[in-house]
Amino acid sequence: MTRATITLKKDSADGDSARHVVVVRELPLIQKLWSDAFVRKTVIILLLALAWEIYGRLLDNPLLFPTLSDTIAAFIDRIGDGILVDRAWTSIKVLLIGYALGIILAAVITILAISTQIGTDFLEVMTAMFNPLPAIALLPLALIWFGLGTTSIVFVLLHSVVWVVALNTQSGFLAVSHTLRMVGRNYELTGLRYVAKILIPAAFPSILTGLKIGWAFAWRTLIAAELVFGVASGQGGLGWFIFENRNLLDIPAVFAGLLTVIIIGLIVENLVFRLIEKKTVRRWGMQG
Amino acid sequence: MTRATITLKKDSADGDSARHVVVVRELPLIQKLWSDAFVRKTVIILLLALAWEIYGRLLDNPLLFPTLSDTIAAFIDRIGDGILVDRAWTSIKVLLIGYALGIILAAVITILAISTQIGTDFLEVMTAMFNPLPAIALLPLALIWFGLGTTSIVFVLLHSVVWVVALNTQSGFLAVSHTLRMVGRNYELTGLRYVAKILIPAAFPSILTGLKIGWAFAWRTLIAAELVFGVASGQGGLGWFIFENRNLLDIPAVFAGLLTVIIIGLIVENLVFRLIEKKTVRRWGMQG
Amino acid sequence: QEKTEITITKQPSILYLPALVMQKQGLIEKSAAQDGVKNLKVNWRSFSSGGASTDALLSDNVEIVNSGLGNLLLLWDRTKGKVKGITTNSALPLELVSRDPKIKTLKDFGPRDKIAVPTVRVSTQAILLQMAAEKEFGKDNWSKLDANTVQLGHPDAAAMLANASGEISTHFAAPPFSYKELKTVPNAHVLLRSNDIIDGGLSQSTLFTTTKFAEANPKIIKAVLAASEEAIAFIKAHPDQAVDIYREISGDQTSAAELLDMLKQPGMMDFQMAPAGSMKFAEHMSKVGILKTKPAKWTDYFMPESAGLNGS
Amino acid sequence: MAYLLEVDAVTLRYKTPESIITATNKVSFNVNSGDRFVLLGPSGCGKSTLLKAVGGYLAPEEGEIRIKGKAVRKPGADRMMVFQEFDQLLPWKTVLENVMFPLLAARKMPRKEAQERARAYVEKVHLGQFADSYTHTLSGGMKQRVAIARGMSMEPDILLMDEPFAALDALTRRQMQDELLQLWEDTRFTVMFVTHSIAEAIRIGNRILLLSPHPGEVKAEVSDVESVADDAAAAAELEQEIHGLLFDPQGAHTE
Amino acid sequence: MAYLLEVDAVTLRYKTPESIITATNKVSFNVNSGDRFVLLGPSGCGKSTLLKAVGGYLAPEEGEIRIKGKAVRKPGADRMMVFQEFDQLLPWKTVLENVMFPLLAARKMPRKEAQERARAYVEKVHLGQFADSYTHTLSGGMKQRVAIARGMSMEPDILLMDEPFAALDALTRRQMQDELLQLWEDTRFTVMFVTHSIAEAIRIGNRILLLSPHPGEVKAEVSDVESVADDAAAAAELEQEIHGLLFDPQGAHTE
Ligand SMILES: Nc1ncnc2c1ncn2[C@@H]1O[C@H](COP(=O)(O)OP(=O)(O)OP(=O)(O)O)[C@@H](O)[C@H]1O
Ligand SMILES: Nc1ncnc2c1ncn2[C@@H]1O[C@H](COP(=O)(O)OP(=O)(O)OP(=O)(O)O)[C@@H](O)[C@H]1O
Ligand SMILES: [Mg+2]
Ligand SMILES: [Mg+2]
Repeated sequence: MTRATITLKKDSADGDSARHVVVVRELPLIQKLWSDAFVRKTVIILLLALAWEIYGRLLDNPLLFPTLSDTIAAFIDRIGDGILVDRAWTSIKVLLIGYALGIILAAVITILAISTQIGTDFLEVMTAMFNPLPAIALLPLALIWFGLGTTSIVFVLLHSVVWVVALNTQSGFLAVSHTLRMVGRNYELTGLRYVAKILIPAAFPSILTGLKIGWAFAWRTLIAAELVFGVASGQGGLGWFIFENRNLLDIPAVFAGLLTVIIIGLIVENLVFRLIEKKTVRRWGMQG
Repeated sequence: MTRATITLKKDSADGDSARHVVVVRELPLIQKLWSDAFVRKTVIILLLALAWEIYGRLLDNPLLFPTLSDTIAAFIDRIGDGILVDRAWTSIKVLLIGYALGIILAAVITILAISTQIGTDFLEVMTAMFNPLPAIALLPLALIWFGLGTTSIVFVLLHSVVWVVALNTQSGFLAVSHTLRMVGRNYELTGLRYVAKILIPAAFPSILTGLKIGWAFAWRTLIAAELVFGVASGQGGLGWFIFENRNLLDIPAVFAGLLTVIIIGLIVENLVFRLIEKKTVRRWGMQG
Repeated sequence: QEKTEITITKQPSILYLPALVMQKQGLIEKSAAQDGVKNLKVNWRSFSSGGASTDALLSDNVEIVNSGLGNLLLLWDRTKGKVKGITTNSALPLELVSRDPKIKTLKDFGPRDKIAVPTVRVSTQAILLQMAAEKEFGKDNWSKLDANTVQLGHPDAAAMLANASGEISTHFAAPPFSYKELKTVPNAHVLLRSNDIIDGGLSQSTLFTTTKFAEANPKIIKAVLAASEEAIAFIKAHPDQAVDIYREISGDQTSAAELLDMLKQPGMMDFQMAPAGSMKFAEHMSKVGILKTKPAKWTDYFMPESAGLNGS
Repeated sequence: MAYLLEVDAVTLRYKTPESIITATNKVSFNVNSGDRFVLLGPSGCGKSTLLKAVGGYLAPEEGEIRIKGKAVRKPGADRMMVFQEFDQLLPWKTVLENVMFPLLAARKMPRKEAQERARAYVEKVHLGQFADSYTHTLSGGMKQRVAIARGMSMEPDILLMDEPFAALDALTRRQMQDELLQLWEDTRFTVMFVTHSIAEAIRIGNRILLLSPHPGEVKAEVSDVESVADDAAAAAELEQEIHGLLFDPQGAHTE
Repeated sequence: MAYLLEVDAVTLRYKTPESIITATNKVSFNVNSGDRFVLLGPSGCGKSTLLKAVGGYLAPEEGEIRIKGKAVRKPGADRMMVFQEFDQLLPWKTVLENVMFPLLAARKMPRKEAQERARAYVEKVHLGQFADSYTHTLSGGMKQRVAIARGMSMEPDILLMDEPFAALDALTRRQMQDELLQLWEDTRFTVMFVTHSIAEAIRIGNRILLLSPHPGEVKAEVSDVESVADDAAAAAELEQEIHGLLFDPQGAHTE
């Protein structure tokens, strides 16, 4: 017999009507809550808070490490009299300027690096040389060039943002697939348009990581820099607030300042970066 | 006519002999030199050095910003009496310990983050909270737990390395293509073997960037931390060397210390990281 | 043509109380106006450390620095006399506080007993300790206790001292830390005060500037001198009001009563313009090599305008 | 039930932030041990998705997939997968190392033995010359051949192949098909195979499952395909018939 | 000298740290304006490389490639390329946006017009339903169809297509071929086309270049292919003949 058997299947002929029946398996409430990242994170934060409180109490050394409750009391107190909000706002303003400029500068450097050979070498030499340098190395130059004002702090912030963002961006650019590069060049995209329309979106996960790290290091640097550049009467930022209260041995206030940094960090991570991630790399399927 | 024309081509029948004639176009010497990254980088470094010297002379404020020649004189001087080498070695030892531990911790955290949902949340919460915190915030805990000395510095170093490396590694892991993940799981690789054999090599460009940034920040932090944690006299590292000479207003020595940091940075970048890159991502075609 | 706007650095501590009074009451502006410099604007800028103030002076960002005496000496030496003092305005005692009952004199320090100083080797406290060691153990043994010193900022040192199991049992403290430690830490006792090491005490808060600025702005220098005098007089006459000014500007939440009590401690009202103990201090600094040139007399590193002070 | 693989009214869906996409709808079929089972259907009808579900990468929304009676929960080395994508090779390994990799990782054979076997399979796909090249220096078709060698060298119980020969020229394709059939003769494994070419389906398969367009549903099943293997005319006829079933509107029963 | 494209004794080599790989050796051919020129040859013989060199992505080691008499130096929108790889779509754009992208970027037409045109071509490749999907949610064949739509919608002077239909099922493939021919009827652009299927080459091309295996050399050229287009028997015969030329040892002249 040289005849194959063909069997027609009719059993799913009920067609469209059946197609859209989605069986949603109801999860128990706890599991449902747990599957929400927000809830899980809140639980983690609460556990950390609890650990702080307990450790603080056990340690019983309020001059070194206050309990969370003391810290929160100081926090509420300082929020109440407006000082903490004021200081945080002063810091955030400077931070945003430095961060923005850092990103712009990083963009310029990276674009040079990606488009010319000498630019690549320049970026590599500069990051290798300057990235490990502590801010202290820049202070004299900052003082000479920009004096004691915000500009100097911005300059130092630049230093902490620019190399990180540039390195991550460059490594992202380098990892863009050959095919996508060829596609971009096929459409005669060159220079900035090529970078903006092909490289940046294709390297977006790396860039985002660079931005996150740059943000964190901008904070660290800002708080350290505020000490060096001092303040004119009553206008310091969070760094100065922390320093001042340390000097006054008002340790709960010091930790209230640090708590403010933590809270801002959580807000920025979970609102800003998370949102960007959701709208971009997640949506584009570029992140598992 | 329903006949297509077929023309056989014989003109390349000289075959193998011709195949391997490679016409190497000789470049003029200058261009040949210029095409060597090492030469180009040396030129960049020399230009930067020249700029330093000229600016230093113009500025004529040796207590703030010495000339390169003064700095080099101090450098040679301090190399000669062995102090600088000693201090650099002390720093490097601590640095390597902190860096290595930071990487290990980052690995552990990232592996947890990649393998469990709660781990991911934990990493995200922790980086958002702790990464922006200045080292000053860790100081009390370091003092309590480890007292004054190397251990505390290592602890602070950890803090500056771990989040950076973890963030870059995680973003690298997340960007590993679905297909490669499926391949790995097909071979029943799980847990650590999966991470080691699939995720790490596939995410290597990102990891390398993380390691580079982590290295740079470890230096920055080390130098700052040595100031804070001080030393029992006479045994400090480079940070201490810089701080001490700053206190003594011996500014050329301060810059000699910074120059040492720069030189180490250049060496590590161009020998260690470059070599790793060449042996891995370049070779594997994972970097343009 | 005198400057119409100057910036003076300050540090947030009770040691610098006269400066706070000058700032609050506009004393420099007032004196300058009397001398014919109308509308002088004085900015006060806080710095976290003497080093930062020094950089600010060197980069022409501030005109006058209010910092420790040691800082002045160092800068005078390194600039080969281009920076000089205007006046000092406090000579409060620094105290070596220990909570270890076994330690009663310098002789009782074993190799494992750590002494916290703000900066090893170069801070006022570290040098005073050397001078004390020289007195105690003989001329060649001035560095005997250096090995015991560890570097720790005052707040951290205070916190460590409060920690009964901590490795730091002794702190060379400045007010108000010494006062607080003595009040709160069990067994805390004073081993040594700066006045024991240098008879007549040692000046702390010192105002200094570049000779270039001083030559161009003699009236401002005079105004600073006059304002210092007035501020010190005010503090002595109205300690309660001075304390209020301190609390307001520094933000210190310590009660006024407690601060007043602190000022009642021995030596705590030694606000004075005459440099005290500076030559002894300078001699030691040059002996151990921190200063490269040795001043012959205290007026070497103070402005001619200040020569009339009864310094030492 | 002696079925090796049972696919039982399986519905597969993808959830994206924008919508839910049904890839296959209530698909059922059974595969016997030793079958060469071909999935045939238009582009986008869910063949790859179905293969991935059998591979254990995707959980059915409804229905169940069982192997030897046990529900499939996760991927395993008993089901070697050759993916459709070109990026399934490990770029940090050479051609030979890529083929050796699963032998070492999942079959845990000694290095020497793995190397020998890998080399034999690399030769089979005509890439002996490129054994030590990194994969980014290969052409598209060469990459797919490495993946084929990797899958076959494991000599698994079930081989799942997703359009493995699509990037190959006619001759190479023919040779690879022969290699596959030869291997099957030798070891009698079970193979599930996705292809777009009806001729290839007839050449390779003993059973063919025809799927309807998006979302994929079973349209018909052809069995005893090997009976036409040696008869070119019968094969051509079957090809026509299948073509009609798949693509002629009246042949489709759901539209 | 009215040739649109001249490929003149072109040798293409890849340099890797380990070795130098010759992809094609002294390949010469000419393409007239309006030609449908097909490259046919075994896997790894350098077809993609040749296409990339014409696209301007790769400089010849020897010889020269000229378009309208001018040497090719860099890529350009006059030569639209459809790549072999699945990752040629921009993942951050939807299907429609992907097709619109070159229209906006290189042809600089108004947004509205680009959108209309893009939608028409998306419909042509049967992806209207998925116009607003991101590309990672598409099957392999669907991705390739988007790339085809993108290339065709540009209606370029020269269309370079690297195995565009390899991932498509028989029917879809046929439909896409028809679309391509229809477009060619309408606009008479020039197309250079890589395929593995001899039948497809005969169906699509008017001229076929046969390449020998690695490193690729010109083995023969077939012209007037369209003369067999309407004659199934003649086409089958030609297919046989080409098959023989390409794959039978005695047909190859270098081995
Ligand atoms: N990751 C994904 N997310 C969302 N939808 C997807 C995903 N992968 C595939 N789909 C959808 O599922 C359907 C089936 O896709 P699948 O890849 O299984 O098709 P296929 O039969 O293999 O097609 P082809 O022959 O073109 O490869 C398609 O409509 C596709 O859009
Ligand atoms: N990036 C590269 N680096 C080094 N060698 C390469 C590279 N790309 C291709 N090759 C080599 O060049 C030769 C020709 O490759 P090419 O991709 O042009 O082949 P092809 O004819 O398109 O094959 P296929 O039909 O399999 O796609 C192959 O031997 C391949 O190994
Ligand atoms: Mg598929
Ligand atoms: Mg190809």
